Amino acid sequence: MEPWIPFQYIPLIPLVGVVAILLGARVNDNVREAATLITALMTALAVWGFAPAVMEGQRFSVTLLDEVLPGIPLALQLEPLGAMFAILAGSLWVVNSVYSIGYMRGNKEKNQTRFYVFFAVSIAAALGIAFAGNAFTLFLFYECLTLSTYPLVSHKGDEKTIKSARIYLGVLISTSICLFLPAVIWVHSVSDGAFAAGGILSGVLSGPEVGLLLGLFVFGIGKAAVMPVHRWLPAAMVAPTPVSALLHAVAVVKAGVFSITKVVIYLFGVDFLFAQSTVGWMLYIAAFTIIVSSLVAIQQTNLKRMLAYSTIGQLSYVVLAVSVLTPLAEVGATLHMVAHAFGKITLFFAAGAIYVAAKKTELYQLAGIGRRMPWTAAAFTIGAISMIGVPPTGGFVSKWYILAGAFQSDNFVAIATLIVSTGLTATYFLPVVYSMWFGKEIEGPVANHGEAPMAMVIALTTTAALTLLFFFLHGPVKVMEQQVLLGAL
Amino acid sequence: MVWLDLYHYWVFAILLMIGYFSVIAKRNLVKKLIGLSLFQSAVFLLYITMGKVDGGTAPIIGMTDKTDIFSNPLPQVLILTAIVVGISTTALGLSIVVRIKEAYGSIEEDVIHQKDQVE
Amino acid sequence: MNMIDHLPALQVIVPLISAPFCILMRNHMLAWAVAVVASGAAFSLAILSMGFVSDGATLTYAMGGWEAPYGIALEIDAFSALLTVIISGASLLALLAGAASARQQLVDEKQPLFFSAWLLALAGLLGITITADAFNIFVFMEISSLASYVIIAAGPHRKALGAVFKYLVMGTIGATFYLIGVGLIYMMTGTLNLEDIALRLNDVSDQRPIFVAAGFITIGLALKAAVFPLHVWMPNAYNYAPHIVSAFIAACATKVSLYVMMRFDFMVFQPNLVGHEFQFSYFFMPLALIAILSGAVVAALSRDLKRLLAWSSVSQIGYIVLGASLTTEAGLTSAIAHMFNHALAKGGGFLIAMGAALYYTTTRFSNLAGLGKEHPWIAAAFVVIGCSLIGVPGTAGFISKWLLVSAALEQGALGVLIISVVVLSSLLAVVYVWKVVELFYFAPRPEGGSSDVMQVRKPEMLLYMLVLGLVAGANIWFGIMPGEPLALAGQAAQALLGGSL
Amino acid sequence: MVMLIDILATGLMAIGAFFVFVGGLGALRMPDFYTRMHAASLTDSAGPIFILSGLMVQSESYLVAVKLFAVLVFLLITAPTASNALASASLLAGNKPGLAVKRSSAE
Amino acid sequence: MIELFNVFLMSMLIITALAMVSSRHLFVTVMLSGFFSLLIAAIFLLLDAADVALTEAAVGAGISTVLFLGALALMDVEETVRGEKWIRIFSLFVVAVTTLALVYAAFEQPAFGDPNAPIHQHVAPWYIQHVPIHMDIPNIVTGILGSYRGYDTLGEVFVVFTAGIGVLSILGDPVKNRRQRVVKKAGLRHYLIPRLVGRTLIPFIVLFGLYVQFHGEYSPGGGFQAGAIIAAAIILFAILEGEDQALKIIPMRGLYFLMASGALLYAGVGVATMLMGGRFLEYGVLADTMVAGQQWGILLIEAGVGMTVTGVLLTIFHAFAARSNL
Repeated sequence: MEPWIPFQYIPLIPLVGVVAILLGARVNDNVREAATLITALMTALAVWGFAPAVMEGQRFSVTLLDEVLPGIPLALQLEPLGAMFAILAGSLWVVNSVYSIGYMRGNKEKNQTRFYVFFAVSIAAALGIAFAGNAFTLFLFYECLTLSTYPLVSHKGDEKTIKSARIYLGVLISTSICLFLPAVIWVHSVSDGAFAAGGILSGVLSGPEVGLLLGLFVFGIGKAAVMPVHRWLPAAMVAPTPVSALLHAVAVVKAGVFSITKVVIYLFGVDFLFAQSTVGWMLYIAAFTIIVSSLVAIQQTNLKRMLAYSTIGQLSYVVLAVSVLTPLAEVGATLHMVAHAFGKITLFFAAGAIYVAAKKTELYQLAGIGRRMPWTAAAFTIGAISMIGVPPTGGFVSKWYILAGAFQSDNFVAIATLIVSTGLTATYFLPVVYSMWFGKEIEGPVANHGEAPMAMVIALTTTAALTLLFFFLHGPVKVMEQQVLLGAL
Repeated sequence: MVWLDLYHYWVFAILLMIGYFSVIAKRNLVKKLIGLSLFQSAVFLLYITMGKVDGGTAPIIGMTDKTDIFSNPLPQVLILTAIVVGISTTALGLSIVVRIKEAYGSIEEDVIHQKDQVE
Repeated sequence: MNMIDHLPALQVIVPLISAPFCILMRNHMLAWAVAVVASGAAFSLAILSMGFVSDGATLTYAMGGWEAPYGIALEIDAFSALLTVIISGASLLALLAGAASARQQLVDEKQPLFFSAWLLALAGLLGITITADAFNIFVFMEISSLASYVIIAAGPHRKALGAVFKYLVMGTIGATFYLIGVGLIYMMTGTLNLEDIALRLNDVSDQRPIFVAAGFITIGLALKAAVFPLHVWMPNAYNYAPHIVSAFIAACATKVSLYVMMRFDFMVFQPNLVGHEFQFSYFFMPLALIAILSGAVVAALSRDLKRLLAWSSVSQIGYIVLGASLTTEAGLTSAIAHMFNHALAKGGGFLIAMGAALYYTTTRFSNLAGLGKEHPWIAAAFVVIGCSLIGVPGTAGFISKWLLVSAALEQGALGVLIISVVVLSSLLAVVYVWKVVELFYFAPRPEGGSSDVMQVRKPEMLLYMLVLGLVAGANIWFGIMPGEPLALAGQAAQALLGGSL
Repeated sequence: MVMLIDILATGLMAIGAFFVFVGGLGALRMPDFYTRMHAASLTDSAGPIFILSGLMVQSESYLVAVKLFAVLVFLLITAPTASNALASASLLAGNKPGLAVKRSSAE
Repeated sequence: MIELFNVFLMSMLIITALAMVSSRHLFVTVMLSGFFSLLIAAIFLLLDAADVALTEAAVGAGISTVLFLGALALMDVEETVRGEKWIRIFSLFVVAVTTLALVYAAFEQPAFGDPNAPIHQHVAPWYIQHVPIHMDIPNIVTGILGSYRGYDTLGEVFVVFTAGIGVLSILGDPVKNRRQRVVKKAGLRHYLIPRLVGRTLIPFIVLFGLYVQFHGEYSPGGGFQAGAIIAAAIILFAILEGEDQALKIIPMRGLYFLMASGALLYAGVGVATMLMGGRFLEYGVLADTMVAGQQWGILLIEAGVGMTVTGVLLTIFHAFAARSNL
């Protein structure tokens, strides 16, 4: 595929889509949803268009406004990490919008136009994050993403929803203003803050400063849901399932871990951090988050809440991998970002499908549902084993790389954490899967229901398939990834 | 003797105190306005005093053929303006007080406050 | 000499002269038109002069052909140019947007008087900004104050009267304090022209009267600028004024006093008084910090949109004072930039209140619930402007916050305290802005909520919407490319610290 | 000659001052409103006549003398009018002359 | 000797001020304030400030007293409530702090009347020296007021103008208010002597006003004092003959025009000088010689001031009277 549009215009595609959606909504729903799908496809194609070029090691960068603030431009650049995140978001958006059409119709939700519009806007913001060329730009789009997802989370608009949405916004905004913003300003005050291979802060900062700045970033980027700033994620469970999918797989939390990775690799520089003594705590925080969140997940009785806590844990895999600070681990981090995206979106699609078809949300209700909804259950199973990290799924690949990286530096904390958490993950996923297939069915709100609407089934089977495929063809991702590190190390 | 040379200055200070006090402390709106004008006239006194020259006359050439030492005309000019400003402020304040009286039936700040609390 | 040389004079004279014409208009629409035209002319003049001074030049004008210090000199530099743009712009936009609101709140036959007073207030503020003569500042301060008492007192609610009386008393005290200070300075230097004072101060034998004068002038102006804890007159005055007036006054009035204060202190006192800059910052920094927090807290607690905005002004003024109290170039730049950005945000906020009141008569939260469903555009504009008040990136408010924080970073340990206060207050801002956003979008319309109490004429509404969109757009535009105001602010800061007028 | 004029002027002014003083005393000591007012009116009728004429005698130019005379005339027209207005106002307000009341009560 | 007299007046001043503040009866307070203005005017005269004295007498003792009386006619003249203790203590504290600041400033100020004080060295001498050269009029104060600081005076005129329209818009149009209320007793119908005397005096007062107006360049006086005096004459007429008569002579619309045109005349002179190639208010260009131009300019603007002041004071008076039973 060839680039057919300059990359800095890609974030504009969804915004154009917004106009199309609004106009379409005036005609009728089909036109509107057609507009959504087309926009999503265009975006996906546009980002895929850059994959080959980037794989050959090309970099693109452009400055939109050369002086937003004195000496601080609004700059975009396209480098492998970002390209990968963009591709992830863009392509999952397609699947997700197919799914959400089914979900929204199946559930007869209100304000569907608003939903599609803000969905497109948040995708645009996510792309902005992916292409951000310096810390300031990153922060700008980060906040845009937060704000544009608020209407999605508070979609239902009833008392409970608004409360949870308040938590969502409160945590994200306050962390970003209190920690992320000072960190960004700090970076810009000591350097030009532009992302560059190998990092720019080596030699500028030293000793405890580095640890402090890193801390500001890790906790300031609340979207990465590192404990204790994870509260917003379970709260956001009130949102409709496509939104949860967006949050967990497509854009939001991915944006969080992506930003952290980007900051570590392009601002600090891996080897610089590796040399520092004051950054080890990051590893322990990640490990702690993984273990605790898995333990919490075990106690959950609500499907989506369980998934939410599992996400928290899985994200911390990425942070853990990043903080292992070895090339292989970095590769693993990125692979895990993708693998988890596929797996988790499948799981959420399945959950949503079950809700739409059977109106079931609690774990015990799922017993024996596999006989009524075989496709969904199958997809769920695949997603689950990918979470646990069993071949032949994507989860295995990424965990493998992370472990390898950990061994590279004999980082036994990381290794132990991985092994233990794998066990825990199995403990909370396998029983569900088991009861789905072999459990004795119990009466739910909807008597003798069948599969979910076609659109949803298509979507979730696709993602499940992707999860499997990723085990075999993770090559491209790895290629891109490695040259990032060649650049970086 | 510094203290007596500054007699006018002390008078200014005392007048200022009196006016200022009644502006802040009095609860009666008319009293406040009176205090305000007192406050301002004290300042007028300050300016005019500093313009006086020993043995000088009013700065009008040839009114008296005795001397050509004139007191400083500039402060007088400023105070002419200031007096006008003062009366304008007073008039405006009074008109507001009249309206307040009609709206609340009282010109005592505390009473007005109570009536605002009631609604 | 051609008209361009007369620019500084015209800036003040045009609105001043058109005020008397206003009261001769028998028809209220005509009076409104006169006011609009005058403000428009003032605005274009301001833009014009901004073009002249944007390269650091200064426009000077000797009134009556008498050179300073014997005559009164006018002066436009970067700082005053920025202020004139803010003032005249606020006036123009408020007038354009407020046609309907004025009809709603004011009796027709009083409108000529009202608009003439409006123009006088405008002229007064411009006069303060442009003149370079200490006493002339007082005169125009009084014009603007008296005129603003008048237009605020035009508010329909009887509480407006009490608020105005308080404003009048405190304002007069402030002005008289200023007069005392000027008197003491004049006593020691014998001149009234600011430059001349600055020149002659340092060979004054005894500095004590000058210190006291500095005190009186600073306190007096702080009173007029509603700097905490001298802000008690402001919230009610803004709250009970007619909406159109709140939109105008809240955007610019207090900033002008701050402008005079900074100008006086940085150009006259700090170069000449030993250690005065420390007194200045140690005096104002704590006040500013308290103001920032307390204002935000009260705003977060209030149950009325205009009241909320008024209290948020208290804390926003705190930001400006805080920036100034750093007495560094970065700090001053942030303060001056915030003057501009806050004018955008706060003026816009009161425009929203105006529009809401058009439909729901009052701005109490109980009435405004669910506004977003019936008037989506107004609600959307509020979201934008609210973000600017919070300081979300991409809006004008963010720029000045960024500048302020990076200015505070230079201060080391003290800076951390400042930053934490700023951050905390931003969170409070999130609280009070989001309270309103949720109210607009998620709260149900109250049954029988007095909807459409007055029939709104189409063109007026169209005008209002256009202006609102313009302001909201400006909040974003200057958040993304704040070039011009930032450049002016930077120059102004340099000029202030350069110590030359 | 000059000496004579000075003596005359001083004498006249002294008399005027005396009247003013007496008027003030009366205004304080007299029993009721009307009598007090009568005393007070003395201060601005008899007093000015003597004082101003004293000044006139002393004034060096005729212009000044004429001006002083004009002032005197104005005073003599306005002051009694004012007293009259005041008295009749208080009478209208129902304020009976005190001495008259006493006498009527005595009989 | 004069010093002693000065001190005596000052002490009287302070006593009066104290009495004003402490008296609970507002009527007494207002009367005392009139007396206070007279005293301070006398002091100004002793301090060589003839113009200021004249103005203070006309404004403080005359106009403002009338205004206060007009307002009091609507109110209960007893000051009933006494502020709480803490307020009084607080205000005492504030006042004390202010005073301490002033005392601190006092030391080593130039002594009273010291000819070597800085203010007598720098700008003022230039004025005294140049007024004869530039505009050749005896009254230096008028020269500065009208020309050197003419911009201030312009501002002053507009302050007065603002007050006028302010009172109008706050209290409403007198004519309408009168129509709403029952017609009050018109003037002092049954006071024969005052009316007679008043009528005879009014022309003289107006005459004196005109004298002060146009003689302002030669002796104390000028537009503002003249305006106050003429307004006082018409107010006197209104009191004698009743509002309606006065409004018949100069109707509200006329007052509007008077206010506006006065201000416009002043500003118009400035614009004219601009158009004739000078700066704003640079009268020199009005005539062929500098001096003549300056004199013309000052004459015109003084006329403008007089018109506006008369108009505004009358408007304010009517506005109050229409509400009260004056």
